[in-house]
Amino acid sequence: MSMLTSRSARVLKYFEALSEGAYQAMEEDSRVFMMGLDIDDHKSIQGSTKGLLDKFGSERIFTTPLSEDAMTGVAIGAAMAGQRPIHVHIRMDFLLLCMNQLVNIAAKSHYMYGGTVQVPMVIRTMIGKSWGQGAQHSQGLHSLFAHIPGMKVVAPSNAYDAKGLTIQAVRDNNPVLIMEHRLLYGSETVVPEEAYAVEFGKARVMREGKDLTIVGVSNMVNEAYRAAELLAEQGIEAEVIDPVTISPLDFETIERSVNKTGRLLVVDNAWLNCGVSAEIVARVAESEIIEVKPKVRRMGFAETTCPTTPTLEDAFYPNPKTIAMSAYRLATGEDGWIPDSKRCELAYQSQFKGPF
Amino acid sequence: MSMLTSRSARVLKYFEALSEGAYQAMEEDSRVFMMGLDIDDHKSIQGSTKGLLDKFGSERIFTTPLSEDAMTGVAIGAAMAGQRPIHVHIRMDFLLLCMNQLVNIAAKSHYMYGGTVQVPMVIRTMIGKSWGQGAQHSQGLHSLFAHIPGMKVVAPSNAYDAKGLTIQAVRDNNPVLIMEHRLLYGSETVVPEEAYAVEFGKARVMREGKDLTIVGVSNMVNEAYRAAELLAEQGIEAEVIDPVTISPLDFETIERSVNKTGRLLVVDNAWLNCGVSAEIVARVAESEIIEVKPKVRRMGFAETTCPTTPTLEDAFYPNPKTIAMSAYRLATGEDGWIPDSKRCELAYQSQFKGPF
Amino acid sequence: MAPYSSIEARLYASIALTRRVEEIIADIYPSDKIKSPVHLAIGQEYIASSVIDHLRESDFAAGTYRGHGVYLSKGGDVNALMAELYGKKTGCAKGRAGSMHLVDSSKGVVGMSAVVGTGIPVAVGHALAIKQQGRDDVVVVFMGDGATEEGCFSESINFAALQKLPILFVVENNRLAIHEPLTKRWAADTLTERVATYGIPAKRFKEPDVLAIHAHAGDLIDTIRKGAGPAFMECHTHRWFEHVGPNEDYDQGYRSLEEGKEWRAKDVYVTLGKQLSKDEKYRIDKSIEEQVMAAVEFAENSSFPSPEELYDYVYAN
Amino acid sequence: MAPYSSIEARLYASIALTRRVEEIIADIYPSDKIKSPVHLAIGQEYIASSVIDHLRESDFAAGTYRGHGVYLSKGGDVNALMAELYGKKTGCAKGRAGSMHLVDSSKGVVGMSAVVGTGIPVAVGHALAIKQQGRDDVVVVFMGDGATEEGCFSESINFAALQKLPILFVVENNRLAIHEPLTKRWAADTLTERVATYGIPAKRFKEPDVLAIHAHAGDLIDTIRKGAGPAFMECHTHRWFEHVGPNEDYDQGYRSLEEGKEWRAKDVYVTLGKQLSKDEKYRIDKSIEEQVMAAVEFAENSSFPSPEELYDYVYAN
Ligand SMILES: Cc1ncc(C[n+]2csc(CCOP(=O)(O)OP(=O)(O)O)c2C)c(N)n1
Ligand SMILES: Cc1ncc(C[n+]2csc(CCOP(=O)(O)OP(=O)(O)O)c2C)c(N)n1
Ligand SMILES: [Mg+2]
Ligand SMILES: [Mg+2]
Repeated sequence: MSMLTSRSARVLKYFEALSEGAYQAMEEDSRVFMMGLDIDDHKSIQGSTKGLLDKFGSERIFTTPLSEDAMTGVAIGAAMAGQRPIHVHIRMDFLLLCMNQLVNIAAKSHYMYGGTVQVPMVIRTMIGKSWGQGAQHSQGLHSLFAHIPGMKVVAPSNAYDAKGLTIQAVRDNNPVLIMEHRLLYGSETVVPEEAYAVEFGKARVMREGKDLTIVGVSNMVNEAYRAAELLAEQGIEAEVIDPVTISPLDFETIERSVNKTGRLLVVDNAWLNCGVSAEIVARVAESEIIEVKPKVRRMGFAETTCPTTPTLEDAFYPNPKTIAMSAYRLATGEDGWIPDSKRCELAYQSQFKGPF
Repeated sequence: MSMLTSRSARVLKYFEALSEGAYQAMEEDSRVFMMGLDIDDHKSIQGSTKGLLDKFGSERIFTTPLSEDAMTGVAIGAAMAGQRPIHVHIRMDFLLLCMNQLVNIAAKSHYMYGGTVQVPMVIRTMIGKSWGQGAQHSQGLHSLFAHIPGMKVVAPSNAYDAKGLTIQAVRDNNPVLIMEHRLLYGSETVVPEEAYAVEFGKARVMREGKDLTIVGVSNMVNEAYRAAELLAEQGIEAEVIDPVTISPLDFETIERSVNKTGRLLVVDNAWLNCGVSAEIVARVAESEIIEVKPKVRRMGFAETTCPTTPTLEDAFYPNPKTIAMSAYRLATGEDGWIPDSKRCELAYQSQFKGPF
Repeated sequence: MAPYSSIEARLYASIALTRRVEEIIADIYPSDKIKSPVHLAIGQEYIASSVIDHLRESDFAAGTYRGHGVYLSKGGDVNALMAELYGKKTGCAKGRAGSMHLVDSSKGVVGMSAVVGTGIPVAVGHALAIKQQGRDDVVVVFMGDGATEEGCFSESINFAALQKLPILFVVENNRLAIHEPLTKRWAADTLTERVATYGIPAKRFKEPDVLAIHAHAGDLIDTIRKGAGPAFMECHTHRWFEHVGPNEDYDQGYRSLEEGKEWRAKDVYVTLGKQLSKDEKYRIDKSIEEQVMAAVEFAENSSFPSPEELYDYVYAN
Repeated sequence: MAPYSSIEARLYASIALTRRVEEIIADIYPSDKIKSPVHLAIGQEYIASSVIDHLRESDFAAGTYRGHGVYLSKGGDVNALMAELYGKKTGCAKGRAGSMHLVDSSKGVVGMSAVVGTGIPVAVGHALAIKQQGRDDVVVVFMGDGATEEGCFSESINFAALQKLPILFVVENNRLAIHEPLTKRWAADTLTERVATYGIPAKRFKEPDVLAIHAHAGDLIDTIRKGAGPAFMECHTHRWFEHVGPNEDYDQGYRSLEEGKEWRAKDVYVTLGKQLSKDEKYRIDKSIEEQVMAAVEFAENSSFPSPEELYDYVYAN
């Protein structure tokens, strides 16, 4: 599935792209600084903050006490006073400790203070996945933030977006939450060397197709892409859409696709109930452009807490096989096809190599 | 709209029903206790904890330090160790300080510990509304909790449910969040004297109608009811449904209604994006029973932070007038009708007097 | 107005301004013209006034939902305050904030929050920005005794002390959170001793000794400005009015009228006023009266935002 | 097994059990049979062992994601622990918890959390329940130095002290949070002094003086049991292994090998062992070896939950 256009194009891993994005954003603007637990140690958040300490020093790159709540307030205050913080959390689950600051202050200040205050901050977080992350190191909580006016939420599914969204998030004058995915850290795409921004509110059609639309959030778009390849072998052409940003959401691109295909499968990296998968389906239902009732389905985390043991964990997450089977059923109305598990296993390792 | 069946039936206000529910739950089970900021002062959370301190003493009814995060952990721990706490927060906005405990511990423990631990706790919270509550004292955040497996979320819209859901919540062996509404505190219904439980996962059809379905969450069901009365004068019969509990959600009752009316308006006491209004519409879209594409619409908080000044605040919330107009448009496809504002003002004071 | 003849006069002027603004708010309140809950600091004004007296415009002051005094002492516009309470377009937050979220960025008044404690780390963040920007400004953050019970208080002090940030923490300890006395919330009345363990200067004032508080705050702010890192002050005080609203409520039984009388007898507004020449006091009072009346008129005559403005300011450009 | 001849023997047995279990975990780990991240407490076991030695079955002990030692010292089932790490159905949480969320309610092992600090107030809640139920049981809650930086730590201490709850707070201060040293996180190394300001007994142990820690904990737990309210202990210690995983990592440069050597020289497992008769030590070691091997076998031979069980336990009936 390589989309490399030239041999000379430079390929970066997701974590390198994150780091390069921050590096260039910090070079570009001396008000930008980064803080967060463990960003300055030798593991450098799985490499995603590597090189920053050496380049920018400990005034601009520093770890913090284990105080997510106050440190978020500190980032907000610094942003109000003219700085541009990037606050890093190694797991999204830990954001639950600073919801008050994020929701009651960061998201509301510009409005609540009548436009006189801005909070240009970036929150970097990661969805954990791999064996045994369990209940408290695996949550995709983007829908909680997308529910709140004043917050922006973006979800890079590949290295190109990891860099471009980081740069755009830093330039944005609002609180922007970047949801990364642990399993993507090793994935690669072509990543331009210059500082570029990926626009918010613009979905990307990863693959065109006429039979059904699959929207995949975060890493799930890659799983969906793999499913689409398997479906193609069955003669089913899925259109695969990466929303790229959750809030703002480019609904028009989805609407146009569903209007064409008449079928929609949304695959989220999260629970379904009151999630962005519900939002997307609801907007399709409300659409005045889509006249015929489309067939729709949602997939995401099982409606359980995340277990550690692999036999349950495997059943907890959607994967190319279950996505393909659901899509097949949606497209054909039939249940018959079961793809070969072996060929599905490759899925999350398969890499989409831009450029976009 | 009185549905009083007998002159002798006893009428209670919502806040009295809350207090009586807690009183009876505490009488019934000595493990039940209540804690929360200011529950034991002379204002007694707008009367909703009145009489409890006198009856049960300060071991079972006590205020706490301003430490929402730890106090939630304390409630959880006490519940794990065999007690049945009711933790009271005068505003739902303050739950953002204890999301970590609620989501990462309360909701997950039974699962994460393989069924060996239970967390039978009740969280009582109130949506604030009335002039000038503003950005941080007005939020309806039920969708954030409904998103999380392991939590239950209920929303009494009247005194009868206020008592019955309180009693059921205390009896339930899971964390249950009760979302009350400040504007309902003075509303009255017939409330039986004995301890009774309102079942979770059972919606209530408040009014039958064939032209469209209106689902109203919390106080919004009352606003919707008033709208339905105005619509009836225009010859439009709206079926008004109170879901009563948000999670679990009785979708079947909604589905049946929408299948009949072909039109759905969901009115939430919250923002729309990734909210329960999206969930309800999404399930309608997924329904295999509903074959024709229904006309759907959602209303809720404006997608802004809540302002204090009345001219903006009025525009922030749905009200009987805007609900009636939306419903009219949905039912007739036309925009023409504007109900008399005077007659709509009464709306949130109008009282539905059970019995149910 | 002429410059003040003394520190006493300057402090009196600042305290009197808050006092009179809040008294007028209390008077107007029953008319329902003020469109948000008001938390009056009457009786407590001397703390904000005496500490903020040492600040310059580029310094920051952060208060709470009980923040009229912080806002006014730091130079916040009186008209914009009154208009904000009226919900008018000319308010300091264009009618979106009400009394609980006052702000005046041009004067260094940090936006206030109605979620207790929440403003503390945000103020620390302002101090971090000052340090990063290489300025010699300082931040003063005011908070109630209740706010110190929130975890973010400890977290904030630790971080500020760790990073030696230019910030002074001031606790207005009125011994009450709404109606709950300290004894039902604090294991021990040792807040100042606890904060001292972070290795920062920490001092308690049990009495409304305004000149001592003023002098001490001045010393601290001087050294903070020079890079010494944060400091802490705890001032015992008394809230004269009900927690929220325009009335006294000693009849509610949660505190004694005796205590109220004792504190009123020590009213700094009165005692300081007595130290001024009749003439100077008259001039100050008159000027304040004019300002306040003008602010009320300004608020009355301003217009409400129109409903179409609802969607302004959700996101910054 | 025969009863122990001395405190030393009993403590040695407890420490040795944790040590050997964790060494075996480290051995097995590279095989990928263990299906969750492991945080080893090797070198720190003496703290949990010596404090928990004073507890009875109806008391509670609460640990962290680094909780194998707390679990085992409190009598948690060895087989169920190993099976849990293997992700098996016979695990203490039926394979849903892994190493980070150990639990054994039947033995008073409070379920552990992987969100730092989170377990502290939950433990306090257990103490509240004990008080409400009129029992004379106690709770001991263990935490790292990093956990004390979370706001809920201060909030929890205050509430426990306010309500005089039967709980002992024990900080295993290994001077590290992952790879970050104390100096980058604490404004001052005065935790014990700070906690003392809440009016509760608070003491620091800078050395792994296991008998002194044991004796002091015994005294505290006695008085707590009698209703004296909470107490606090801070024990300096050293984490031998990497933060998470089965290896040493002194080569990573964030701490010195010197320090590691010093602490290894004071290894309580060794020093205590030397105080036992050869015979008793042999008996203890042998019995532990058998237990651990049996546990591994038990885990190996147990089956995984089947996918259909995924939906079990979301809600309690
Ligand atoms: C986090 C939070 N919890 C509870 C409340 C409700 N509340 C409003 S003011 C207040 C008391 C605060 O007391 P204190 O900090 O001493 O300030 P004071 O009102 O005495 O000035 C409480 C509990 C709130 N606004 N925010
Ligand atoms: C709230 C939270 N923040 C961050 C993390 C990531 N994290 C896991 S362990 C750890 C260090 C904890 O240090 P300490 O409390 O001293 O315990 P130790 O690991 O040294 O036993 C951190 C930061 C987490 N799990 N939870
Ligand atoms: Mg107070
Ligand atoms: Mg540590």
